[in-house]
Amino acid sequence: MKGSSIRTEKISKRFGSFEALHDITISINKGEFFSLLGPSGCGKTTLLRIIAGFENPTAGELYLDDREILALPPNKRHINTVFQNYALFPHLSVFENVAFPLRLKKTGKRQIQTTVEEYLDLVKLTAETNKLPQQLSGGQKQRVAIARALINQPSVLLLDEPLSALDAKLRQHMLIELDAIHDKVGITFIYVTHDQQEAISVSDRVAVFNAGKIHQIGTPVEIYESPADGFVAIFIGETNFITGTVREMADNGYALIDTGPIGSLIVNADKKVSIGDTVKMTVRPEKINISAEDPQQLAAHVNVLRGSVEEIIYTGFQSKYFVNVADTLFRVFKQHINCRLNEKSISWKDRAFIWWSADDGYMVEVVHR
Amino acid sequence: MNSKRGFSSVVFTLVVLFFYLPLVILILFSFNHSKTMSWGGLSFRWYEELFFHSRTLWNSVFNSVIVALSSGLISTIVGTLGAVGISWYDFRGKRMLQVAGFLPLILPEIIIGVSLLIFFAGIKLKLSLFTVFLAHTTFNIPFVLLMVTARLEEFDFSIVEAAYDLGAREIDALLRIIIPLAFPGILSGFLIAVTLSLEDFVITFFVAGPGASTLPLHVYSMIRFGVSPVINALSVVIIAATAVLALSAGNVFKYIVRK
Amino acid sequence: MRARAVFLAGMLLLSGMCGCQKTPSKRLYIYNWTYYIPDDVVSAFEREYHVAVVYDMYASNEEMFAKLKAGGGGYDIVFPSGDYVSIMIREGMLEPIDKSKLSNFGFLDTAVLQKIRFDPGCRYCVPYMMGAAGITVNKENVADYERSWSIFNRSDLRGRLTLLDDMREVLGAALRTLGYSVNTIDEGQLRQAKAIVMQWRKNIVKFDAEAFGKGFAAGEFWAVHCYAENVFLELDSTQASAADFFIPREGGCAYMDNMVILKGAKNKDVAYMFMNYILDPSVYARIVDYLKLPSINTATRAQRKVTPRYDLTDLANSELKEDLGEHLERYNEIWQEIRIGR
Amino acid sequence: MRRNAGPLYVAPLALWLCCFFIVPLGIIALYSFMSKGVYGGVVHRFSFGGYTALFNPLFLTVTLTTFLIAASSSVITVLLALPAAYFIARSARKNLWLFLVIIPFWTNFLIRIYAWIAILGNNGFLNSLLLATGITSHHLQFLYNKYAVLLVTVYTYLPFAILPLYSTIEKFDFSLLEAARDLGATVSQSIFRVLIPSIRGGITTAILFTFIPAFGSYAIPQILGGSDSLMLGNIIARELTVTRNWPLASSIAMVLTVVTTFGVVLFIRLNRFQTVTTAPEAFTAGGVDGDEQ
Repeated sequence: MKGSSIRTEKISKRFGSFEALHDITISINKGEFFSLLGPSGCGKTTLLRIIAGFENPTAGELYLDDREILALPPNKRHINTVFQNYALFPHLSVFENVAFPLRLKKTGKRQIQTTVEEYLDLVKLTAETNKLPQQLSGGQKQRVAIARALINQPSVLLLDEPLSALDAKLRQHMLIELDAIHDKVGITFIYVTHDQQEAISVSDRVAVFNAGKIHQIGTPVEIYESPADGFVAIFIGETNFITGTVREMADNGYALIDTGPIGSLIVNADKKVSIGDTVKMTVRPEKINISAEDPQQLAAHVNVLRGSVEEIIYTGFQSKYFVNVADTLFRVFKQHINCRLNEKSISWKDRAFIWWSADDGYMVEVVHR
Repeated sequence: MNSKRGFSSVVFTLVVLFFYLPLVILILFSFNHSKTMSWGGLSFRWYEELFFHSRTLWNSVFNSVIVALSSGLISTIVGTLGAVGISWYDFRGKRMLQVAGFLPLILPEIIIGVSLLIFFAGIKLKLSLFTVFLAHTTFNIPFVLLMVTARLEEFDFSIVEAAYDLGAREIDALLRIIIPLAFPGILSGFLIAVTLSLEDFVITFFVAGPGASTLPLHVYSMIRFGVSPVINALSVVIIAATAVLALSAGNVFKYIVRK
Repeated sequence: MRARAVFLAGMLLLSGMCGCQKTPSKRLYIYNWTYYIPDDVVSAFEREYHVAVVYDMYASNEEMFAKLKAGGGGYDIVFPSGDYVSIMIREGMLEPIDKSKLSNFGFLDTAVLQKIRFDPGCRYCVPYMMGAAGITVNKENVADYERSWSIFNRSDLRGRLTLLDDMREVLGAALRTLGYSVNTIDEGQLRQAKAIVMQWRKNIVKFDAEAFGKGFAAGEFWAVHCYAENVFLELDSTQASAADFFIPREGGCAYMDNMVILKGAKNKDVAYMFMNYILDPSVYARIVDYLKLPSINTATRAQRKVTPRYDLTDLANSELKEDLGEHLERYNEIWQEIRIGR
Repeated sequence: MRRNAGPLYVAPLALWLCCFFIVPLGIIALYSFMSKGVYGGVVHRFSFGGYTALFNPLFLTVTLTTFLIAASSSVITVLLALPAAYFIARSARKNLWLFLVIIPFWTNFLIRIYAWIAILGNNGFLNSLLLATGITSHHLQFLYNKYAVLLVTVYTYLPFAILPLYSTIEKFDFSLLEAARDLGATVSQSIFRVLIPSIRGGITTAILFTFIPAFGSYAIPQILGGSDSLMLGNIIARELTVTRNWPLASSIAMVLTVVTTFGVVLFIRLNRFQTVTTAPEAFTAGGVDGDEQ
């Protein structure tokens, strides 16, 4: 592994009375593709700037391979950054932009030539060598920024919302390439984004931020499938929330919740609860089934509800149903798969049944009695 | 829309005539043999006098050029560095500095002239070409500041951060990134400074010392006491020089406009 | 890039062109009234003594004094009128004159020297010229006129008259019209004088101590309160023959302008050389012939070729200005009121 | 962490401005409260003399004249500059026209004043023209009055009004005028209700660029003015260089400084108020609510 590990220890940052970061402790492994995910203004960029050396934290420590580096200026840390707006030098050609760090180090001419070519090749930009930044497309600028940040062979690469200026299609494409580059150079990537799709599709691990605090650190699967709290659940994709009181604890880790008009629901008791606690549970829309007829022959621990379809939105690869069950709106996503031929189609205002397995529901917040 | 274009083109034509009429008259009279403004036949005598018998005039041109170049240079350096600091950094008293840097632009220049004269008298600094240089640099700095700030504002500070990030020291960032980036602003600031300095009369009038007459001061004394229409010939030479410079420097101008 | 190179090359060429003049090692800084010494006299002095003369000009004693007081030092020789000589002596601005270095001092008319009350015995000054301001009239436009200050009362000449922008000269003219002394400090007399000037002010275009000559030459002004030489130097021969200069019969302020060496002057030796050169009868003759002014140099009177526009005898009714000390402030106030028109 | 290089960058600027701008202004402020010496200059004795003298009707008259000349010349200048700038901005050959406007102003300011003497003078171009065509039978006097001062002030500051107006008009989206016409506005309505409000900033700048220098004018009234066009600048210069009443010169300068600064601040405030009230609500919260994207 060429990369280094990064560890933050209780980093806090205040701007006047505003607390941008609160006691952030993260440990990022060597070579890891690590994402900082959160809405704008949550502090993730501030943390990145602290790691890069552009800001000083109010408190806390920062370790690069177990070495405290807060005192080092940005040019002395083996960390480079890909800026959100690329920050290409507009007066320098693509070649000179990439060669810039080498020129500072007074590297020999021949050496510069070969190294720059190598990195331009890595980002597939050999054809644009002599162009100026303003002659490039967004994606190409992005590649220059990456090549330039990599040419110093940093042990950590910071990427600050690198794809936010690109259109959706290009973003997908660049994401795949970023992943490929990460695999090729093998250093640690710290990736800041507000887009949960981006974060979960490329990262080894993700830290979800909000309002200067970390809500959850985990693999993409962990944060999607078992969000630590309501914020994470709702930030990582759409979801349904149902609140109720624990009525009884079932055997083998399930709980029965009384939700008032909706009725009793059974849910995976992944948090420690006892009878009488108020619980907020969540279930993702794509995990809910829907049909016009009462589903028969269901396995154990399945919740079945009955409601009326208020709205159907057709999005091509799936349809979104909004089902009203006792004045609570459920979102249900359904793929169009025509393998159940005899299934009756559902239309607007129809009565419908929705059901899901208790294992697909998670408790996100618990208020103990 | 059409009638508006018609009206505006008429006004514009009149404005251009208004601008050029005095210059045309000067050119005409510079070839007038007579000393007064009545026509006395074609003659080049005033040009002869200008080029061969006007030592003090050329001396003042020399003074003007020296002051313009030196104050242009110093104000460009001070103003550029200041603009970098003001646009991209935060520090105590920044607001105050911004105001102080802007104020000389809006104050009537006679105030600057008067205050500097009293100041120089107060610190017992003898008036000379040096005091003219100090005064010119003072009123030039805000213009350079303005031009360079405007240019820098087109860029994000992240460009400089990127330079630091890639291993640049402060001086590398300044020489390799900031100055090349701001160059169009710096150049136009310098050109404006030189032009203003060559042009200035009021402030120079107050702070010039013995033998420190600049071209505008000399022209002023020619208007007041001049015994010959050499001034006409001088005007034509200046107009011609300006036109030649302007045309040959067309690229520079375009470069500035484009920036 | 190319254009910028052209621009810079032009600049360099220009500075090179001016910079290559060879300058002699000795310098002399002179601050003098406008056109008070012909250029060729100065350049002859420069050639003869290998000196570079830096020559600046002023239009009034006040302007000169203010410039010196504001730090415009660095001059060696200045040409103040008598009243300013005494002010400058009092302010300690002058260097005593060592007459042993002025072999030509003896040519000065003793009758004139005796009139000097601002610096009896000429301890600090070397008299240069004596004369008075008067009126130049354009005879083509003004057919008949009295040789009197009353010409400024003529409303038919309204807009064609100028008075000097010099309070002592203008108030002096008014005071002499009333038969008072030009150095009066009597409030009543000054009020009467002010009333007269306010009357004149209605008819004049402006108070002008600078451009009246040019304006007269252009036909702009038909009768100007002036120093004769300033006007006539602007005129060509036909115009000059149509112009008439006179000192009004009532008299006015006479002046005695003097050469003085400023305290701390760096080029005293050259300054003495220059003053002595000016006092040389043949040189002085060239000056008074050029200016057409009366000579105060006895030896010159025989040598000069041009008759002056007026003689010292014409100054019989005129008085030399004296320093008024703190009473000058009253003149300033009155002058301010006149200038703004109240 | 990089240390803040800001103070380092601005140190020369701050030092220079402090030495040659702030301190001199401070000295003027100080002197305006002292008394005049017998032969001029200043003696260090506190006095309101400089200011009480200002309330003398004499100065009020001059201040009024100065204000009237400056205000009317800036109004005329802007009225001329608006259509001219509009023409340039709408023309296909902008650079040529701009160049044409700028070039005369690269010749010396005093020479341009002098040129006007050549035109307006007694034997000047205008008089010769009028006499030759028989419109008048004798020389008319155009110089040495406030109209001459006004004319040359307009001449001098016109480009300073055209350039800022040009740059704002050039940025104006002219389809807005069509939109206004489409919504039923007449040509003049669309210009006065859409174009003019949108280029307010340029108009403000143009007015400031002409009014301020005109208000502090010295050379133009000195050379072309008569006894009806004495301006504050001339009084200051006179008090400074002839009467040597430094406290008075200082107090006039202070008044000029305060009035100008106040005027500019007021103007900018008014203008900023306008831009704030018309600014769109730019702020929108991030989509955290899980609704359709």
